[in-house]
Amino acid sequence: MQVRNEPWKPLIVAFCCNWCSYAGADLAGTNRLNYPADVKIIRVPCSCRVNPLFILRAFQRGADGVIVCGCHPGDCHYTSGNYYARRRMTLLFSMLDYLGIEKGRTRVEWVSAAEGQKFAETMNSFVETIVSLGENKRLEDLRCKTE
Amino acid sequence: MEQQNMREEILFTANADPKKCMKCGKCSGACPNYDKMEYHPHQFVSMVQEGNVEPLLESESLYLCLTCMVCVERCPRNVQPARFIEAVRLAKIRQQGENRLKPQDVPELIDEDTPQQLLVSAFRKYTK
Amino acid sequence: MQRIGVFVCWCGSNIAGTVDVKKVAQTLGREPGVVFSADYQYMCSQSGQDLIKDSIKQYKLTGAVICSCSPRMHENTFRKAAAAAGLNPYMVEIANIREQVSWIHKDMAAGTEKAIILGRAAIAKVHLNAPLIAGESPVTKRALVIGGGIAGIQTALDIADAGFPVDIVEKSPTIGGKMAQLDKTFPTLDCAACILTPKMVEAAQHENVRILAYSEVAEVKGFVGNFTVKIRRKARYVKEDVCTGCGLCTEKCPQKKAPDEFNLGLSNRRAIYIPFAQAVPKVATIDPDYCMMLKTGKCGVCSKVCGVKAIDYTQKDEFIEENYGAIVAATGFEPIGLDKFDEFAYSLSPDVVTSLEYERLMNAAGPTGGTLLRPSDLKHPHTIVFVQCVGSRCDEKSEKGVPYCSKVCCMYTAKHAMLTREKYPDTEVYVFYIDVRTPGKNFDEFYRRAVEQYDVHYIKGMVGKVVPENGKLKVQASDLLENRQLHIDADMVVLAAAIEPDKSARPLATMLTASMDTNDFFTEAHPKLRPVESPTAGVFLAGMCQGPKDIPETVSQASACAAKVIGLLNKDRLVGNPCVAHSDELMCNGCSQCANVCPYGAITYADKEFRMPDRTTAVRRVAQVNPAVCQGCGACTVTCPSGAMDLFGFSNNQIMAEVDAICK
Amino acid sequence: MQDRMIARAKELLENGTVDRVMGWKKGEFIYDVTPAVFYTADELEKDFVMNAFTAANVSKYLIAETKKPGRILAFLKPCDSYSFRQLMNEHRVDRDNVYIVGIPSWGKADMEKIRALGITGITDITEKDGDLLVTTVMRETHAVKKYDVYLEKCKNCKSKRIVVYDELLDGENGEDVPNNRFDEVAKIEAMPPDERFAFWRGELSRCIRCNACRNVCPACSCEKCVFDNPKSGVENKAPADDFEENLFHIIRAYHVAGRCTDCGECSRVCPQHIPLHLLNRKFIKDMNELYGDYQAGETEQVRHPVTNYRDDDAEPGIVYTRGGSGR
Repeated sequence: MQVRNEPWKPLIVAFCCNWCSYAGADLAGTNRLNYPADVKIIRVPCSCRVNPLFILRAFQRGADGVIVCGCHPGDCHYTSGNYYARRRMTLLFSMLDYLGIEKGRTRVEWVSAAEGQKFAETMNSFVETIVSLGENKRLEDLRCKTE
Repeated sequence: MEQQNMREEILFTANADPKKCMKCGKCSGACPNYDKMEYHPHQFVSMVQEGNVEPLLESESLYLCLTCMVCVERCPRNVQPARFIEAVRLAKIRQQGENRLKPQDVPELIDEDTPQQLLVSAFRKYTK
Repeated sequence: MQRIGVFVCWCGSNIAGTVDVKKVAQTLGREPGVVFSADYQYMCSQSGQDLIKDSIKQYKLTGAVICSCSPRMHENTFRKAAAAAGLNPYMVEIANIREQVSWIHKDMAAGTEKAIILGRAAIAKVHLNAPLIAGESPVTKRALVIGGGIAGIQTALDIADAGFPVDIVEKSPTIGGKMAQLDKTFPTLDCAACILTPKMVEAAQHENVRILAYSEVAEVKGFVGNFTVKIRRKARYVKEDVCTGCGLCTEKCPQKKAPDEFNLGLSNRRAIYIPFAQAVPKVATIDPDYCMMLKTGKCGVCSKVCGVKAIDYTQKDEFIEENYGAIVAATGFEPIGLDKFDEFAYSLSPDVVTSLEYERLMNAAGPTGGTLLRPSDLKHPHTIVFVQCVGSRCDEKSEKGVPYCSKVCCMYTAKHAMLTREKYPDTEVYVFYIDVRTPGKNFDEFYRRAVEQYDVHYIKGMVGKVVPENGKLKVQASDLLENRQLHIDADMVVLAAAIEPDKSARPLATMLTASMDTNDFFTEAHPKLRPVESPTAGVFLAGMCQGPKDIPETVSQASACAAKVIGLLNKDRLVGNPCVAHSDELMCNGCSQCANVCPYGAITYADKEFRMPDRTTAVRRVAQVNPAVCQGCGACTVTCPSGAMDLFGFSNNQIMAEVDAICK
Repeated sequence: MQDRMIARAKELLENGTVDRVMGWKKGEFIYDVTPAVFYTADELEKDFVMNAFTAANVSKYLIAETKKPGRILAFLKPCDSYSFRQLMNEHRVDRDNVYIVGIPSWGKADMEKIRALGITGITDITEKDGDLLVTTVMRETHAVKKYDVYLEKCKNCKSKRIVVYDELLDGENGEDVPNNRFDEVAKIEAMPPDERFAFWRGELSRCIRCNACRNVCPACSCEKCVFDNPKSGVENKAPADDFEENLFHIIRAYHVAGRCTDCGECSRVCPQHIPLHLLNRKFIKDMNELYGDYQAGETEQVRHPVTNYRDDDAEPGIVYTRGGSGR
């Protein structure tokens, strides 16, 4: 693990589907709704494009929280993508919980293109959760050769 | 008991959802004992939903329901009005807190035309 | 190694106000692979685009990163600019530093830092970008309309008028559908035949329309622009091109006991028949279930009387195969069966009829010649009870009816009530309703006229039971507003039976890989914005098969549907979205999981021969994506355990590189 | 049973139904058994074995075998048959190229557990009245309770039913078995998060990334594993950091979710005795609870819970809110 000189700041990766949530994030910007700069958005075509690998990779590379945003169930641009995402993420989150990783480091939120306010609020509350959880060490420490 | 609590109890006993009702009145349209009743099947559903159960508890309509289940059978929304009537009836009986029919009183009440089934349902209805 | 140019936009003060654009440009300029970086006031302006174009040429850029507003805003602008300078448009990535940075973060240092990180992520992605060329496929300029009701006819006519050939496949012997059976149409009360039959004739005579009546779709292959459809032409036992429709055979046929479908079994027809006088095509059809010649080999009267020798008892079903660019589903509806509603005595008394049967009883060409007579004793009914919502709006778990509102019943019941009162003022008409739903132009006014002008008794309540007794129908119902139970001795009871999608729709949807809801209505691509398209590209929807609707709505939807079809057929080639899935055949297991999740049916499987490490060959099943059908959602990529399935433009390693760049 | 199997295999070779046989081959010791293909009656007579240690699931080998010319005879135990059916559903095996003889399985023994009882030098194991009689080189006979020496996968056997076969060696099929296979998962779920974390840390830290779990798993039969694929972005033949193994085990469990028949081979072969089946069973338990009971390989159903959905599925947040102590 690298030595940090600066005080810890959370690093949050947000996967946003192109059609609803990314547009919702844009709307938050257009309405000048503030949320912390710790949130970095990655655009994906649909929430069903988010591979559990991406989420684990983010944690592996030092992310403290990962949030997946998609269209509301029933509103998916591709009709069923978010339904698949919902099952996949439910199972993945349950597994992470089972391994003893803190609840709340991962989240799924449905944000429509009209919900700029909800996007900003979601990010604010998510950052708050991550700050209260502190640095993400558990996933990295899960397999520790020294023990 | 307060009306609200009574409503909750009735809803619990009925184990049916009055909100599913679309107020079509088919239950009352089908009811064979409609004219005898002060409150009709659809009113039981609606009044329980609204929490207005006091008049129902005091009404003779409770005992005029034949439990023929035609309202349950006909209801397009599967609201099962008879369950509400039965639940109000049970609430009333519980409120009374005593049995209304004692076995020793029965021989006096029956004549030779009384069907056995009536005795069974009378016990079901009037005893605890 | 890519040669990447970074272009940082100020967006006036929109970005430059809270992001140090110079610092962003300088820092990103030092990233590996970046050979040029610049900042500019308005990158989307003409001079900004020129800067991009010139730099691409001057520095021989192989990729570009634009740090600017949302890609939803100007991605296309910058891609076009890149293409104009000879760079593949898909080598351009946008870092959104306006909506996601400058507009939400007030702190200059934090904003600048985030802008740099987002820029790095975009650079990391461009390093893995590959030029993409959108696939093209030709378009067969011919449309297939499945269903020859008013929806199908209108769609076909509109497409044909635009100059494209159209085939209408209709399963019954004539086109016209349910509308042909109607008497009058609300709210204007013009006669259905008067407005429909000219359209049927127009379809028959239109040079671009071919009517394949008495036919069914047997198989559908292909994809948008390139469907191949196998159509079963059922044996009529009459040569369609020879028969003149003179009708002599239908008069001479000795078998008079076949139920007349057009009159819903209220009258009988012969074994050889023409459904109704205005049928299109006006050709006789032999009903093999009733024809003595076909059943026993003894008769042959029709063949003897036919002047043009059109009868052919040896005819067999034939299959034709045709190519189409677009397919329209217009399979329509049917009323639900009422066998589960014993309380209304539908199966006990002939005087309890459905609304569609009532239409026939009112119709001048119907079984009673237009005089309203009740079926049991052919006497004039004096009291008629209409019951609405029979089977509509039922509980979702109900096995009797359907959960939705059938939408048309309120209006046609008002129509029936009104017409009955107008023709026979001595008739008492009761309508039992739960709610009267009349949204639509001049609809509520129409209903009010029934109540106010024609004195129809509208009673809020529902009929509980109907008992036939001594030639009367004893109707017991509730009147909720007066809080009483009504007992009416009626002569007829008319049931507004719920409508449901035609039974042929479900197998058709399977053939088309079009999706359906739990009620067997076709689902639209988007419930608000793409209401006449199926999620399956190239498949369009018109009329009741998509949901309950009346004639004006059906016709509007049909024309909208035709517009979409014309738009598709007008193209010579379909240019696809190049950001589609593709499968690496060397890694594919052929396990079908990707096809299971694909909402578009874009994935098929082929057996391919592979060389094995031991130099033998083995045949393996591998997935193949049809780029013309794939919409690029990526559901398959995550389902694929081996990672054989990947998405152009959003590949596994591209997204992973973005994650890495952000989390560095 | 071994003799009957050899006899039947010879008949089927003889009459041309098959041209080779998938089975288990004797090793140096009785517990040293490997899956193998036999081509002749002589080979069968000499090496074919069926005993308390023929636990290996042979269905995975049939992926490659059924692609070869000719027809192969496969003896499938109930748990093997579930895996085979799942592979059929995924079009990985060619059903026509394999003749399946279903064989009953009364459970397989774990050598380590027998050793732990202080018994060494085993020469034979027979079954008697529900117990096992273990004979050693010292000509001693030890009676041990079956349950004490069962492999984990047999201890929590879900079914003695063979779900796909051409014939049954015994002529009759077994039935599903009531089991407590999710108890251990529930026990871990009920731990406080810190304890759960400590448990898994202890287990996963032992991983030496030998890939035995991956190589034996019938569901892990990708043409090329995502972890070997340079294009996937997670290729790691040589792990860069400790996290890689966590990633590997989570993703491996995720990739087989909905397809894992719970055959238990992963835990059986793990040289470090990591209870990997508890990861797979966690997914199975979650899917059963959230999306309805589902057993991979049981039927011809090709859409499993992860490739399916309902409009009213639970939201992912349920993971953090649903009941259970320690949550």
